[in-house]
Amino acid sequence: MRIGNRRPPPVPDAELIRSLAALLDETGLSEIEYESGGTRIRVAKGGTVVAAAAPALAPIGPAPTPATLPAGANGADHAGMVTSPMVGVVYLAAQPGTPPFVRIGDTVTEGQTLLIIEAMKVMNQIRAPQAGRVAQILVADADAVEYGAALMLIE
Amino acid sequence: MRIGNRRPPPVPDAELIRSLAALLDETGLSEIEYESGGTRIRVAKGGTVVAAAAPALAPIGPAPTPATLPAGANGADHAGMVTSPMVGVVYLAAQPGTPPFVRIGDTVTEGQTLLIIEAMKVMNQIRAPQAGRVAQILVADADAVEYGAALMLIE
Amino acid sequence: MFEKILIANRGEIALRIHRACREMGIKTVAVHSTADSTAMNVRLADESVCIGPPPARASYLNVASILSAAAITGADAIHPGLGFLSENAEFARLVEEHGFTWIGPSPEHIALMGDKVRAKEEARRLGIPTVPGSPEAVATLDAAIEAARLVGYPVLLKAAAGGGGRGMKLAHNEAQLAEALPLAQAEAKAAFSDDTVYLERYLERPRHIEVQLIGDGDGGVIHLGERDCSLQRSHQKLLEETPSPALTPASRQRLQTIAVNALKKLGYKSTGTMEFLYQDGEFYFIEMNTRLQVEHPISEMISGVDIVREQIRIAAGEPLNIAQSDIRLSGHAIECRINAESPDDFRPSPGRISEYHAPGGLGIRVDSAVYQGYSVPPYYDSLIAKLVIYGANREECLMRLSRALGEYVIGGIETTLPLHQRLVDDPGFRRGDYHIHWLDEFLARPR
Amino acid sequence: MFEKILIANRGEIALRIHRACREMGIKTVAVHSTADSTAMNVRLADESVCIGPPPARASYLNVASILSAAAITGADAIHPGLGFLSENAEFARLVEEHGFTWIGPSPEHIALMGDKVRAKEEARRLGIPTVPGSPEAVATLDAAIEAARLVGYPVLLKAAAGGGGRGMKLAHNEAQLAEALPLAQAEAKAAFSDDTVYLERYLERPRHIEVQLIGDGDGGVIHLGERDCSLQRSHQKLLEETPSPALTPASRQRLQTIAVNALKKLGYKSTGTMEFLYQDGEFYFIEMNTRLQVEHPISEMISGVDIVREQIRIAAGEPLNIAQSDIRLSGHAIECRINAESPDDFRPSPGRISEYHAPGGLGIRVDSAVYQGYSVPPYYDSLIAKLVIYGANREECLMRLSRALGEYVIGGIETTLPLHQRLVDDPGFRRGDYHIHWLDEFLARPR
Repeated sequence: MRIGNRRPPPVPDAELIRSLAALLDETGLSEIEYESGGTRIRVAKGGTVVAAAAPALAPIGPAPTPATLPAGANGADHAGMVTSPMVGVVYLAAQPGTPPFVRIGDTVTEGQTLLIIEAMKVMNQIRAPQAGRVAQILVADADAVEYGAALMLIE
Repeated sequence: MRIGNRRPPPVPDAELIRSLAALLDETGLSEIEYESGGTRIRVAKGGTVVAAAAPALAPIGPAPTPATLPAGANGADHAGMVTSPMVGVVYLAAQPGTPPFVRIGDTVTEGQTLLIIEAMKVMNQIRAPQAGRVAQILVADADAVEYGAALMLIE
Repeated sequence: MFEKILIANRGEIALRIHRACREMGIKTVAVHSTADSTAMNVRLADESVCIGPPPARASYLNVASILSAAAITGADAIHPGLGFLSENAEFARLVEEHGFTWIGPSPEHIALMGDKVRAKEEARRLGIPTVPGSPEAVATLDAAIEAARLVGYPVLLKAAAGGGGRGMKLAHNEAQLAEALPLAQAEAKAAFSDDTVYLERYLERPRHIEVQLIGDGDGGVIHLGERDCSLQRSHQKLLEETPSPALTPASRQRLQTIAVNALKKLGYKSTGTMEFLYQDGEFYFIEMNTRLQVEHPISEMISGVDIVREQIRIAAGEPLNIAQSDIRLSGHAIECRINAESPDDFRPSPGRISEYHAPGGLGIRVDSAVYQGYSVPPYYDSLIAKLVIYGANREECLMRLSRALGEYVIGGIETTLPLHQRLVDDPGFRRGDYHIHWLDEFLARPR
Repeated sequence: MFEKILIANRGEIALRIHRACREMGIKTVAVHSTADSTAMNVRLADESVCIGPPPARASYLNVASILSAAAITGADAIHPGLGFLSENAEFARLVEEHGFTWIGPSPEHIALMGDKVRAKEEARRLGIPTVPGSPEAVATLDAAIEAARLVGYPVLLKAAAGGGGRGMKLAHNEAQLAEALPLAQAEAKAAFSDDTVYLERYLERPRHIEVQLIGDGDGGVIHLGERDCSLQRSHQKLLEETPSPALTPASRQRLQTIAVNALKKLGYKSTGTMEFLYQDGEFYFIEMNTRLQVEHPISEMISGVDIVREQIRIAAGEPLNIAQSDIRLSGHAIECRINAESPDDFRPSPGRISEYHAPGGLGIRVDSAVYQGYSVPPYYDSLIAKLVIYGANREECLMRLSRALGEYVIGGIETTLPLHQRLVDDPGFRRGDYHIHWLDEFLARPR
């Protein structure tokens, strides 16, 4: 997602992907595979891109095109990742000023409300798909999210 | 050279190159390198081609485009290959009906006339660059030739 | 004028609309399914929002996601493009309810023309000729014979409850009608447990002729001439041209007058198209499309009017700033639909485009969102490019089309390019001598 | 009409001519150097002949090889394109001597206009205004002052034997003239061992305005309006537009009348262009180009006339079949020259094009012979594409140009695309307020 006034959700690998793309041009290689920690990124030129779409953006270079990642690419495939089932606005607490539904480190039970996504004035509760510990919260209160956006990681 | 009514000079590797190109598509490979005897051909997809231009023709597919080889590619680089320094019409004998300047197997001395190329009504004598044996004659009497076309092989 | 428009569509038409916005200084929001994340219209848009998974019902038909996307991006207006939600009156109503401007005609007009039976009644009310038929059901042979006499042979018996061809019977004369009636009634009874049938004139070799119209809802109505869309494969348009090689100046004049007057009476506000069957010098209304159409570019080529720009201007409340008298229809234009499908059996051919090179030069327009390295997803319509050719006259246009097809390179997938090449080489097509069944016959011919 | 034309050129202009031939049903022969074996115009041509090694003098300027190629392929006519041999009167003569038709004006007209001094004399004879100057040399200060009074300040002193700026001195008034004369004479003496100098009016902020003309040598002459080519970097045109934002209807009318009357008197038979400097409402003849020009497409866009087609028709002996009254100049067109060079220091940037995607849609024309994977050879002109934009008016044209530049992708080499984007964003350019020195000043500006 690229939207104007609001900040898009964090995309940890975007910069790395861009550097690899640049490296690809520089070296004239047709493909670079890069693995480090949990991440594995393969960039290929003029062709299909496995892990992310960013390098493929190059062909549409001249137009101002901030990276658009396919929903799900920003870690959403990770087991235990809770992703957004809709487009809307995230609320981490029931009311402004009230404590958030969950904090990092909390243990949650399956079905427990993690956050709310407002879409068309409807407040949709997003529930934990399984019991576990809240390892990461990837959105901030009032963030706009698109379909498939990574919300929280439950371990 | 592609010309309508007359036959273009023989291009020994064109077929091989086409087969390799086809094989490339079939196998989905990005590159094939092939070496046999004196020839080395590398075909690569959507990219640069070392030994010949034929596969690179693919991108302009729909238009009727018989192979056009860069002059010199059809074996002209071969040591001892005599190539045409101009565009014109080849004559293998001084006069119709008279014996040809040389025949396959003849030994020739440096500077000996091998054939004549007519350009703009001027008869240009093409001479042997070195002494040797006429191994191949790659053009027929009255053939049209372009710049760089392979004429004869002197060994 | 709008500051930001959300384009609720995909592919070449989304890009077409994006381009019009850019040229008007309007920002664009692209919405897309996960399958279209790297699409060109998404990359070129100022903002983009993923609205769902590949299946259209979960993304491009997902009203809640689209409206939410408009809300979070702060769009002023929503352009539905064509297909998907473009003729969904309920969606148009929701868009307005949520405070966005709908770039299209009123929900009432969409609903009216969306109901094919009401649309025909309205057409008659507006003085538009329709296919003549029996006013009501024909229960007896005498009634059928009498109705057929008035309508004129050949006639087609149709089940009133019907559709899908069941209960349909063709009769060229009284004898055949006598045979056909009981059969039609029996089939209707079996299929719909209702044996009511009616009859209408059957057109054997009609052309499909449509008129491009623009109304500002304020009395301003212009037409941009007709389009001949008779070249159809099982009701799918493949190639369109304007002007029609079949119309005489007089019949053209008559058609334009009928359509413009009707649109004025209707108080229609947006772009729209009235479709007619044309045979033996007569026009018969089929339906009206209350949206932009795939083949709109050929009308732009001969009129010089940017249809999408006018559509946006009118939605923003501006009146038409072109009078019919300002419009000079000149030259000839043809559109070839390049589909990602086999040119022989029309099997879809999605996949990666390994080579792409579009033709260029004088008189060539290509509307396409594909590029070399792009993968055509299997989930949507197979149209990937529109090759639009302009020439000073039909012959020049055909010569240019032929050379452009020869330059067009789309590798890695199958497309309809070879079929278009066969068409442009066909003497029948070159004569302009075809009708809505012609292409199916052409394809059935042994090669 | 011709059956087969040999196109003695390369790159986009060779492809432009090939396309015109194809659309007229004429077969084409491409001639090429070994560096251009895989060029698009070579691939698309019906026949091709390699005429020499990369250096132009050995291939594209190789008269013997080109004429032999025409002979062995049995071509009827030779089209020289532009540059290379296109303004070589001797070549034109040889072409005719060898029994081929020369697609261009008579060798006499080429020779006449090729000699810049004779051309100016001829222009005066034809009643075309030229830059006012002293009839003969000014030996004394009195003579110089007298001449300057008649010509009007500022004046430029020039060495009669001269050229290359040596012996040139600018004077804005009598005092400066008194200083400048001896200096100019001394410099002239030193540089050309001849101190003869003359003076002419110096134009400080002129625009370069040219008129596109077509004559059939038989009394038929039409113009397709003017082109404003003032945006030049060290005398190299970079962007051209038509109509000129600077001309009033009256001055435009006057220019057209001058040019058309002159061409009629000349009995000129082919396409040609008269170039003028324009300042303070006055036109001054510079030269006439007796060939097709790079920027001809913008005139085609506003006139609807296919200039290359007309050029070929006329060479085949057909009269003009368009009268001036048939031509309606409407809308606005701009051409951007996309060169394979650095947009900053203009260093040539040959090499492999790793990505290529041309913009499309309404009002976009791209004339280019490059494609993804093509390698731009280092031996020739750096022009690789012409982006030609049409709009109903200048503002629409500029908006469309901006969006098209944003879509254009040429990867792997440097091009002038970014410079064009800067230009289209510049307020001065958008106002149309520029002259022949403007671009050099623009480029010198700190960013």
